[in-house]
Amino acid sequence: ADDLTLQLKWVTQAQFAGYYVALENGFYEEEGLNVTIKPGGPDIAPTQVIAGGGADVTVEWMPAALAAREKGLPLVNIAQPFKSSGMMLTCLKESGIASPDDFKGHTLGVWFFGNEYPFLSWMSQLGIPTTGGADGVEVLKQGFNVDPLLQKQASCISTMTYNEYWQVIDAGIGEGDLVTFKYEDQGVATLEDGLYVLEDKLADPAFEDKLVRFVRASMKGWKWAEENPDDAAMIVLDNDETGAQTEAHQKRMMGEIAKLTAGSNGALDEADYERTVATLLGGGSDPVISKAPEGAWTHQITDKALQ
Amino acid sequence: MKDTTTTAGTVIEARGLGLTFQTSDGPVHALKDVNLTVDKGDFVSFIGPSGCGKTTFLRAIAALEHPTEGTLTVNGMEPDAARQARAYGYVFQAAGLYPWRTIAGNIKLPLEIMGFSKAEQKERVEKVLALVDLEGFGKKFPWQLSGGMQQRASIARALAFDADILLMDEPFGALDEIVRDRLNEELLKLWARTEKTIGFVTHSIPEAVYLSTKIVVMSPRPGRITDVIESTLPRQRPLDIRDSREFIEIAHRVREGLRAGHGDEV
Amino acid sequence: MKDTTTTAGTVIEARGLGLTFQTSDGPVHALKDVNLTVDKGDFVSFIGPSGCGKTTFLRAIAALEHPTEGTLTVNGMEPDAARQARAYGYVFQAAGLYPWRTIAGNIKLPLEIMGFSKAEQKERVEKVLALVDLEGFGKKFPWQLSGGMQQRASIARALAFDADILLMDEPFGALDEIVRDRLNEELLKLWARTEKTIGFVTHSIPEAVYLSTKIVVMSPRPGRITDVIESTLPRQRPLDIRDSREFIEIAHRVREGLRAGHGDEV
Amino acid sequence: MSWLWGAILFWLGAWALNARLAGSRFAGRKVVRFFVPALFGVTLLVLWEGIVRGLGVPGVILPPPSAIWETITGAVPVLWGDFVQTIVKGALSGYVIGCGAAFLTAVAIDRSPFLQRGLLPVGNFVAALPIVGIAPILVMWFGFDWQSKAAVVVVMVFFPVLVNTVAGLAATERMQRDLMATYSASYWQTLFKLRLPAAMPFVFNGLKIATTLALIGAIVAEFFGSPIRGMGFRISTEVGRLALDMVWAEIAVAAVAGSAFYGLVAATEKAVTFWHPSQRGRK
Amino acid sequence: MRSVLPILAVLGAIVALWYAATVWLNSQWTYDQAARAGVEVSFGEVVADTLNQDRPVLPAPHQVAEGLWDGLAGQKVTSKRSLVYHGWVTLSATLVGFAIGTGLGILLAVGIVHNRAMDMSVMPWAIASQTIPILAIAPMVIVVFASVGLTGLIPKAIISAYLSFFPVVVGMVKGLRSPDAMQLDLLKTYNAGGWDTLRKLRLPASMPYLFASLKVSVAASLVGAIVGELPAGATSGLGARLLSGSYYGQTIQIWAALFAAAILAAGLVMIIGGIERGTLRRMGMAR
Ligand SMILES: Nc1ncnc2c1ncn2[C@@H]1O[C@H](COP(=O)(O)OP(=O)(O)OP(=O)(O)O)[C@@H](O)[C@H]1O
Ligand SMILES: Nc1ncnc2c1ncn2[C@@H]1O[C@H](COP(=O)(O)OP(=O)(O)OP(=O)(O)O)[C@@H](O)[C@H]1O
Ligand SMILES: Cc1ncc(C[n+]2csc(CCO)c2C)c(N)n1
Ligand SMILES: [Mg+2]
Ligand SMILES: [Mg+2]
Repeated sequence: ADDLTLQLKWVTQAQFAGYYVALENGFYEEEGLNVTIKPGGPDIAPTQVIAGGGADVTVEWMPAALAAREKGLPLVNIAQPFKSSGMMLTCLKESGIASPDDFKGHTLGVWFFGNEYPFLSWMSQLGIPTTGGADGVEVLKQGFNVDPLLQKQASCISTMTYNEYWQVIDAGIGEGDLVTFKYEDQGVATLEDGLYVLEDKLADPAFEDKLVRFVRASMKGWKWAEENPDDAAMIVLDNDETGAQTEAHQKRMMGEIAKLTAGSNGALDEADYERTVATLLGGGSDPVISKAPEGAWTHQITDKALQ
Repeated sequence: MKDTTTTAGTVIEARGLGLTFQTSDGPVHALKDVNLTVDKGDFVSFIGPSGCGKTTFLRAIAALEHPTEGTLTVNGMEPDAARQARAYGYVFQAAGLYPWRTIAGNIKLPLEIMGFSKAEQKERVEKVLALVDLEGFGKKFPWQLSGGMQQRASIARALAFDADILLMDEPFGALDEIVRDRLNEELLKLWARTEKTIGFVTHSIPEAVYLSTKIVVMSPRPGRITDVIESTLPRQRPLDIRDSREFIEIAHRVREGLRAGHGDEV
Repeated sequence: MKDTTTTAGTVIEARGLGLTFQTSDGPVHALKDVNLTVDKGDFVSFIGPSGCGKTTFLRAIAALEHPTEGTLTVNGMEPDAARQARAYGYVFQAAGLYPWRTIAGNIKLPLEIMGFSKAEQKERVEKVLALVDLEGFGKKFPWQLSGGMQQRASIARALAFDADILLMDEPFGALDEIVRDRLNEELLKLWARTEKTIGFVTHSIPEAVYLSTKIVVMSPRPGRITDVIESTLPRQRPLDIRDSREFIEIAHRVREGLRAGHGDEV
Repeated sequence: MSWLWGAILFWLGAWALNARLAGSRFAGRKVVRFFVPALFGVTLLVLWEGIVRGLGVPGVILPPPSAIWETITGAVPVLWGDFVQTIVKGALSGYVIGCGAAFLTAVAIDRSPFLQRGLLPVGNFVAALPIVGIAPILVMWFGFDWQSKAAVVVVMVFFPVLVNTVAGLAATERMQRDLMATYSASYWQTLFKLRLPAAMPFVFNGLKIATTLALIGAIVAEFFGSPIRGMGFRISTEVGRLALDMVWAEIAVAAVAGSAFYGLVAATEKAVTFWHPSQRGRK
Repeated sequence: MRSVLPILAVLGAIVALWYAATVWLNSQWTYDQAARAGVEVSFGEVVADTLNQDRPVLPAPHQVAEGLWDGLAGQKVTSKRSLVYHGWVTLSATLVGFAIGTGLGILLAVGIVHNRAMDMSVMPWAIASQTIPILAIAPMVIVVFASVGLTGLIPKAIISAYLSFFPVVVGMVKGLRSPDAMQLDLLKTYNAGGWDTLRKLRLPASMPYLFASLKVSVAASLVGAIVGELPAGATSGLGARLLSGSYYGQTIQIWAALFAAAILAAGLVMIIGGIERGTLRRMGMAR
């Protein structure tokens, strides 16, 4: 069997259920692949791992991948299992924020480490400076969890529909006490959780073939996960080496993830790509990318895989 | 001997004193059944073979060791209490200067602790430095001085404040004859002037005889007192008293006592 | 005097030797224009007031200090080279035992370094412990010994290996007369038996006269040699030689020399 | 490849020169004392540059020193702002508080045998809490700004200073203590005139180790939540953006600041413990 | 066991303070929740609530103890939820790193004391190396090691060694230089070489310094191992527990892992303290 290493963007959780399902259900094996899945974490930049040769394929968000491409690391999107974005800003109702116009003067929690691009683009489209003061917003680098909101250190924090939002709910704050702004609804959604490889390796037919089989098996995994969310969640749980994940949380997460993967067969939708690029280019004074990238995606793999 | 009754002037009083060190390979009996009375204004010399317990006895008087048997009182109280009353000036067998203080700083140390004024500290330091011939060395650090100079500095340190009881453990061991003679004279003068009680360990028989009103001869392990010789010499002692008949007789008696003690062991 | 030509038997040779310490408050001239020749088998005593440079001179011979002027040769070579040939046994003014080694361990130290066999180490330790009357104290740690016992241990350490040149800095300072006499005799025996060359610092005039073939009298700051007295006493010296006329004469000359030197300073 | 060989040759040459210089009689001179470590450092940089260029290591893995230098000169205001936020506000204040607290605790523990037996083990325990665990908690307690970073630094420097001070306070010789006993010196007098001076060589050990810990603590604590300035923030953000030249620029600033900080403490040590054999022997 | 009583007394005081702090820090949340629900709470209810929250700002001692007990004894030791399992993962990296770091530190210190060139050139850079925030370069280190095929324990141990060698260098340089002039002169008169001087004088004299350093450095090793676990995929080890607990805001899990780590560190420090006492006693230095 051919060896292949996949670097995840984050820790083992239902966000990556498709890959674990493909692994556990033998979909990879059927394709003659021996896949190693490396969990990520707050300290792991998937782009760097792939640059250092630590992985063949990585799960990454498109803004980070395009930024890396501009920095000279030629990443190419070969597949896009996630159709929609799950990112949103979650605010406490009591802070008085009802619409994006109310952000001024508040403190907002944002993930950095390459995840800040969508937020920065959005703010620049809103024309709100992120340098603090009465006319701008104060930005906090948000840590690993939702504490800043619970402790009221921030009026709003970044959350994913499938993860942090539910942690806020679990903490005991009712949905009615919260106001959420989905990036999808604000028209600033960017593509999340695509599969990326290094451009030069695509030219190698053997590697290309491996990727084709990998994407095929992975998408099979995803579709299986969509149909059997609870079983998929349990598979994820079995693969969590930290022993920190809980069943309830993973099952609920799988349910939400299924909504995001629903519209995708794995192939990148060019319109989504263009919208992402446009959002990123509109980054105002300090845009995430300075010009529209070329060759940042390909249907070369999905065309073959999905036949 | 007058060590059976305690007079009002008694300063140090040992009765059946014993001291045993516990070491990993068994107990060491350093002192055994020591009886001694020292009166106010006495100058007592301790003489005896190396390792016989002189230092240990001096340390016990200064409450640095605690007897395991018998009783020991200083000024009628426990040595600990006497120490708290700051009754002692002690010159250790090794100089023991603090390396982070200059010579003057070392001499100042007890003065600071006892709360002398700055001006008086300065004055006293000057005085005792001159007394031990170390003028001009006040600003040096201990390691810049020769062995004998360090020892003199440590004597100066003990003399700088006026303790009622001076305990000196071989203070002049590393000094040449001439400096030694001079310091002997100075010490006698100081003693005559201040009526201090002095306990003095030495290995020099002439020195012991020249200085003391009472010479305690000790024998080794377990350290016992074999002889206590009351000197019949007058309190005023010119250096040439050392050629007197009386002096030579006393010295002879001390030497005999020592030799007898040594006989046990060597 | 024979210090103008170098004979084949010359062991130590100083010519115009000077040594200055640089300290933060100016230079200290410890030795100045020192000329001395010591022949093989000589027993040289150094005597002089405290701080006159005796220790410094001994240290220079052992290549522990480096002269700032003049020349110094040992066995015809630089002191450093002589040290590399392990020519020295040195007894320091303070005992300087390593606190983490027992007495036996301390004495063993040079033997280990010089690569003696285990069996021989043991044997020699026993022998020198007996020589200095410390049988049975091998397993104690230095702080469990009295001052004089520590000093004896450090003498034993220097005697344990057979250095050709023994340098001893006031080795018997803290010992009582009787032990001292005994060790003096032992030292003379050892010297007679082994033809060692010995440099010996002392403050005791009788000791210097009793032991030496050559007595070097020094005067203080800057340390100079004021007199070199060749002893006319025979090599065989019973203790009672100290009452002989010759002995007393030599002692007198030494005392005069010392007094003259002191005159400068005190 | 020629880059690589050039660098290696340079290294060999510099090492030989350094060995010669350090062994020479000029070794004590100020210039040499500065030149030798500097040359060593330059050698490291040349080796680095040579290896990166010679082996074609991608800039997103390890940028060459030349690129880092360019970034530094181009981003001075950003670096300065980060420096003030992290080192001046976070590290220094934490260092002062932490070392002070540890020192006082050591004295308190030493004063009472009861506390010594009770507090020291518990103190060891509390101080052994790993930074990655406490940082998030302290951020939660003290907020996002520099106060929480200072708190992390306090916890980090506490233990080394405590352990060393306790060891130092026990480092007096018997005779030195006996001398104080004969004066019937009070506890405080013995402390100030004997035990603290004698403890200084140990205390400074702790203080020196604490300098570097303070820096690490302040920077790392920013990984767990911070305002959008500070060296730790910049590093963690720029790694994610693959701007490794900026990351290394921050690291360079940290290294220079840390070395200067350490040097300052070492110079103070030299002045305070001039009498200790470890200082006396060396001019 | 004379020390049991004092320790218990101190612990008692800490626990009491801790409970007070728990009520104080967690009450805000209780009041907020009550306000959101629109109910009034009495002080007694507040206390009861603060001591049993799911996501407390500060968990109460009994909650931590429960978490700890569950992690230590409530699981099979091979289970991924067992703190014993994660503790062992971390401990093994710590010990290897500590061994490497201590060895390296002592070697460096010896080099620095014996070789002028090293003294002048290495020390400044050893210092500079410690100012590099390890957490920042740890991921790169892991990536670099992974690319040459080294994964698992060794990269973690190396990061742990990197943090632990420095206290040893600083302490040992001082300790190796602590013999006084006379002690050194004695060996000079024997013409002892550098090796003998090291073995017979410098090393024994440096023991008090060494042990003080070792205690600091073993704690640093543990921190290093934990830090090294984060970018290594944060899959197992106490670091991973801390992180995932932190990610999910499971304060109790964080504290349990934190205490497990601290118990480990305190245990290691105590072991070194025991060795220290034994060694010093053998060397006649114990008081
Ligand atoms: N390391 C040093 N630094 C500065 N001055 C020193 C140093 N060592 C010795 N001296 C000075 O050199 C002079 C000679 O000292 P040395 O130790 O040789 O005297 P000594 O004859 O052995 O005296 P003693 O009989 O008291 O031991 C003294 O004045 C002393 O202060
Ligand atoms: N701390 C100790 N532990 C064990 N034994 C000790 C201790 N201190 C002294 N001794 C032993 O007690 C005995 C008496 O020692 P002490 O120091 O009183 O002798 P000394 O008469 O002063 O001798 P010296 O003239 O040599 O100084 C010695 O045998 C010594 O080994
Ligand atoms: C320090 C830190 N950086 C980034 C993220 C964001 N992030 C990375 S992957 C992912 C998917 C959701 O679980 C999210 C939100 C975070 N949470 N913490
Ligand atoms: Mg004694
Ligand atoms: Mg001398």
